[in-house]
Amino acid sequence: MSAAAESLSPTTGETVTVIERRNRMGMWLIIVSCSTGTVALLVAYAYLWSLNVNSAWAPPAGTANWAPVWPFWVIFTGMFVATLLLWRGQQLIARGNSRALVRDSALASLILLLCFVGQVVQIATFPFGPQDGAYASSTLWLATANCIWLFMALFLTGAVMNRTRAGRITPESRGHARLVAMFLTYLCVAAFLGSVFTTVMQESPNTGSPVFGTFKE
Amino acid sequence: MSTLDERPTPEADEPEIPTNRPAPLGIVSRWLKRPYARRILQLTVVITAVIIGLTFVMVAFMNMSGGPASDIMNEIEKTMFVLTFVCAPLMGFTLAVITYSWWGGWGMVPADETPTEEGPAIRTNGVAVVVWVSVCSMLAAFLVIWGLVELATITASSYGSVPSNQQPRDAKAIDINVTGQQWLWSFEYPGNGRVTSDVLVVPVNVPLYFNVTSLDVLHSFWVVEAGVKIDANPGAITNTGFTPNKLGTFNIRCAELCGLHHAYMETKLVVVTQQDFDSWIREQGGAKTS
Amino acid sequence: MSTAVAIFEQKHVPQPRQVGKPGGFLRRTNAVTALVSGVVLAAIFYVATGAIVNAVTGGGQQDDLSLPEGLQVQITMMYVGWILGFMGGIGAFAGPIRWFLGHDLTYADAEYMAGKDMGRKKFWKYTTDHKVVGIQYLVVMLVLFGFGGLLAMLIRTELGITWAEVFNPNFYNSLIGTHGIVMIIAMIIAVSGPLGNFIVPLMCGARDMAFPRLNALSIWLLVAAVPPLVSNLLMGGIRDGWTVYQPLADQAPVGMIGYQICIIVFAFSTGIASVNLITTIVAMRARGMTWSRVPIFVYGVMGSAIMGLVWFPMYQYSQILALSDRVLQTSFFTPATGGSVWLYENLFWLLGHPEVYVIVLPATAALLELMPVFLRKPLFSFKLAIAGIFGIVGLSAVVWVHHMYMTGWAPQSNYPFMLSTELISIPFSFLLLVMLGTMWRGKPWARLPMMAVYAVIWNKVIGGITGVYLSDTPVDQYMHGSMFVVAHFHFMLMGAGLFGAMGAIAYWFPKMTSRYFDERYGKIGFWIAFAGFQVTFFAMFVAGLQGMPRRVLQFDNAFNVANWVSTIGAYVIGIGMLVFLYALVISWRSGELAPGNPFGAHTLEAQTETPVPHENFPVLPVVTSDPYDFGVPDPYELEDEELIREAEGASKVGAS
Amino acid sequence: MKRVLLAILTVLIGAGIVAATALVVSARGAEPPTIRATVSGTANTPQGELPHATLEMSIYPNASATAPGPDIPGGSTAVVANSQGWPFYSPSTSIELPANSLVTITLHQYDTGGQIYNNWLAKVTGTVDGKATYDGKAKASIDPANVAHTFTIHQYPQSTQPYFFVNVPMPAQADNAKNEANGYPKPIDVTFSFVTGAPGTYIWNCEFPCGTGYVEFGGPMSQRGFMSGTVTVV
Repeated sequence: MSAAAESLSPTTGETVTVIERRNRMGMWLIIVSCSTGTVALLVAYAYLWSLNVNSAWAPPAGTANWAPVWPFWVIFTGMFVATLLLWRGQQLIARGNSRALVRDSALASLILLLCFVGQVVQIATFPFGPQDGAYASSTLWLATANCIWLFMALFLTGAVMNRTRAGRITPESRGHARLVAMFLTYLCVAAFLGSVFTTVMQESPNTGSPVFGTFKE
Repeated sequence: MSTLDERPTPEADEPEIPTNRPAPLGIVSRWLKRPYARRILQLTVVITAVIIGLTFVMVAFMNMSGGPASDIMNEIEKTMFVLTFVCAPLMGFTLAVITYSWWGGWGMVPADETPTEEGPAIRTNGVAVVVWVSVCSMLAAFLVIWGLVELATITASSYGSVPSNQQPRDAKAIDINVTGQQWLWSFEYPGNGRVTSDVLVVPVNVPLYFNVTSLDVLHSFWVVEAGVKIDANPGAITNTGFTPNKLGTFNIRCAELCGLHHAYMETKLVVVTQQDFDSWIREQGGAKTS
Repeated sequence: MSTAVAIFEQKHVPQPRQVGKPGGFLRRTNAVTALVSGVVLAAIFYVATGAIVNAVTGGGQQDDLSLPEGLQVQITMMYVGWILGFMGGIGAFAGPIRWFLGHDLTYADAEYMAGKDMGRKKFWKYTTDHKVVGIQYLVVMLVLFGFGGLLAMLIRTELGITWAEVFNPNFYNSLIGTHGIVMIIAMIIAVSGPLGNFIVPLMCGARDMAFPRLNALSIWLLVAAVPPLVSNLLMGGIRDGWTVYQPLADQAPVGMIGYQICIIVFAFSTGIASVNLITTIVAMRARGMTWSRVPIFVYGVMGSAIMGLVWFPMYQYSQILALSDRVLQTSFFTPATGGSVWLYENLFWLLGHPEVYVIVLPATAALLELMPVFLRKPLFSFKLAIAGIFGIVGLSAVVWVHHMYMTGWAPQSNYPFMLSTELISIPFSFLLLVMLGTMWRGKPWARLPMMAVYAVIWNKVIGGITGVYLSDTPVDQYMHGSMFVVAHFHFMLMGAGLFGAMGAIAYWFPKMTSRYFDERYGKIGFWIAFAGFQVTFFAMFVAGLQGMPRRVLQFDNAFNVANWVSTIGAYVIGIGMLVFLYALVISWRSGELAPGNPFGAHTLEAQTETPVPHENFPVLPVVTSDPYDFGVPDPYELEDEELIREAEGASKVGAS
Repeated sequence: MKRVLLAILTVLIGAGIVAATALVVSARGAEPPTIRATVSGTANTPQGELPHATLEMSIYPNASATAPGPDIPGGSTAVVANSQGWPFYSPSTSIELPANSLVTITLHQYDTGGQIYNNWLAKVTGTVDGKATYDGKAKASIDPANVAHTFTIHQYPQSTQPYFFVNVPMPAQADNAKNEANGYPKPIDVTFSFVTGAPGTYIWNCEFPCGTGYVEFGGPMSQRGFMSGTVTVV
């Protein structure tokens, strides 16, 4: 029961394991909350796809072509790799190898930076504008949300690198690296679902939607 | 309490046991002897009666503007009675208990003193919990079943016997296209040469079938005395219907906030005889009901 | 008590490098700097965006009808600037930056941020102490209630003057919307904010919340979110109900942006607060406080925190998408270009309904908490109460469509959702039984909190029965969108939520302010408000039954009488609330000083002294029993046993 | 005793705040000045000999030197900010008509237009013999694809006053119509007559989407003083 054995939190004096358990729980709750938001976006996409209101799901004939799907998958892959790196890094630091975590998180940040740039480019080069129908809107927002997540992820992985170098993340207290890895994992799931939706749901199944403001005969 | 049941039951041949043994229903009768029990039961009865009486007042208010004007409205009012009758005893008991306690039936410590004696340490009471929970569950179950049946009934009379395919109940039904827009209702009679009108004129005792849509924002097509309401959604067509069973003029209101003149988005339902309807259609330049 | 960590030991814990003076950047920030930087940044963003818009559109676009789009962007950015500036100015970004740089908090930093020995100043700073945050929430809540109440009075004035339009219809439409959302926000924080933050950690026997800095963040996000909402009235208003149904909301002037920004930010605030509460409750309870010894109020707050955490993002994203419809011309909710109004309604009500329970649960649980104290009786059937709370939390996720019975979204779905909606009355009946059972044969102590219990049960019964009507689709086909609905949810949210909150605040007031709540004026105000409440909303029931739709400012003469009565009642409520407010103020300033445990409660918060010391408990407590061990053996039970013994004696006699 | 007074004072202050806000707000939102139809002689109508009232109004596409925009007392910031280019009925939108008489309204229409959402509203409804005169030609309806505005009086939710519905569509100016000295094209003169019943309050608005925002029903369409107003029959 003597607290001296384990390293203590400088602010509250509790043992680090206690604090880390608490932080992990907080992170889980945050992930739950964030995933509701992701679900909201996916529901919007699928619902509008299934309804095809006023036959205006697809971009209008003039601009009508779907966004190429490969960028979504490339970006997802990048995020996936970055996440794996971070997990490995915090496994290695558990074995006392701090430099490994610095290296891995640096690498992860680099990849995420590329993903971020790629995401921006993708949004800028969509073959349609935001006003071109429901598909355009939903896809745009799936991408934009991912863009914002990537920005946050960049901050987090950068912080992990920085803190490990500054010796704030040590083999004894490495909870923060793990928290970041958890959050990145969630982002991967979100990005994956987004990519799946944009890939499999393009032509709307509903072709007989009523024309706005008129009655069927 | 359960110990009561563990009493050794005497053999048949042994002499009768002295009278100080509690009667078979000892628990209940002794419970009823408690000073507060009868009071609360009496209160319950009174309050329940009052609540049931109130239902008639409520329905009277609903009929103030000339309803019920359709089969559906009759169903709705019947349902209100049923719901109230079912819930009233429960409400009556609850209100009885709080009234009794608030009135100091169990005594009361003035605000400026501090309570001296402790109350009875009743942690729980198996009987009460079981009874209460099962009663409430059965009430809820009954409400659900009644509601589902009623819903099926009114759906049948608004959409036709098969709710899912939302077709008019029979060929006789008059098709009416209802268009809501800021801040007007307009009614088109496709079966009668596309006559269009700002008031809804219909023949009595003929089933009506409405296709409702909106040209801009959400509206809600509410035929008050007919108890029919359905949103007018832009970009979608919703359906409802009813059979007017009363001659006269009734209210149509918009029940969904739709902007500046929402409060003024009202018109009339005029229920007339078949002949009057036909002549009205004719003077609107439409064909006779086909 | 070997694990108890006494404060002084911590000086010996190895500390990170102290960067600058304790507190660092936060030494220089407070509410004033936040306000200034918020306003400045808002102005900068507004002007800059204006310039950019002109540059992009060649400036020549000021031809009337296309101007608003430019204006939309400008106003949006202005609000974004306000939020960023305000949060920056209060010091919210200092934490993340320090974390990024690896400058972790030292003990001295933490103590400074917790406002140790800072006096009144700490209430105006980014203070992490849960007691300070609780007080801040209390004040914000009172301000919101004041504003919402003012709007309510205006609404009733318009409806009471039946022979003319007092206000412009546009303003009236904005009025009802703003009243609605301001009151909803106020009610959401009414109990979970002040009491959840101040009392719950004490009840758990913790030194502070699990994440003190997130705690400060949640309150200051709320403070930042409110001005945009209020400002909508100066920018053409939101002209839509509090539900701001699309696409009508798209027609409203730029004021709508204020609403949307407010909700987006407020959702963050709520989510953060919920994470904090849940973690605190799960992970920071005192030794020996098993789940069967956790006070019921803590369960209630936890239940509402769970619902808020899981469902609020739905509402938040509905507003994000609506904002993008407005500013970026996307089409999520605009049918002509492929959007769907039903999508909005679903996203909205996915939070919209659980939020009702987010409001009602903590208030109810608070009353359950104080009933044993004022009746000197154990809580009746503790387990049933927990079952009720979590039953509600569970079912709340699957009832939202009962707000959409009449939208024609999916007529078939009315069947299952009517089922789920009427099932949710069962867990509510659990809580009702717990209340009645606790009241049963108890000798009530006639103080204000106990009066609130009676008032709330009364209102809940009426709200409950009318709720049964509305949950029944056929009847709802008549009631939906009528004044009947308005009266019903006021009975639930105000009758159960607000009056419950008044009781709860009166109960914990001594702990929070170390002064008794003025019993006399408190009761006068409370009962006046209660009487007015009954008059107002019973009259409103009548108007609804007669067929008066909601959200109208002119109506048929048939509804005049009901509305006159309702308006008079509303003014009475106003008077009562003002008296109650007066009682609150005088008690806070010059009330009679209260001891640590004024009402003889057994919960932990009552065991530490008042005013609560900076570290809550000099030594962390250890719990050995549940907090409801009141009462003496039941005389009737004894009597029964007596009879039984006699009976058995008799039967023995007979047998021998 | 002191506390009683203070409590009462609190209530009074509260009441004062409410009253003050109500007064300010209601003053800011007041209707534009009322215009009255001038009664001149009598006229023969299907309902017999009735007093004959006339009223003259114009519809401008936007405010200008020759046609200053409507004066809305107060009017929220957003309105003032960008109402300069809004179309509006002139001189005002608060109309007062004599009861039980024949009312003839003449409108000078300067604005362009397009396709109306609801073709039925391109049909004249509720006027004497269901027609209106467009530049001298009596028509029962106009081309739905070429409507500028409509003048649509409709019901006020009052069961005690007579039902009242009048709809007159206004044909649009050609987009290339050349402006005259006053900066507007030659107006299209629309004249129509209807019979008012017992006194009552009604509202009217334009039903052609000529505003801002979603389906162009925001802005002027949702703003008293521009494309909607009140009709008081006295």
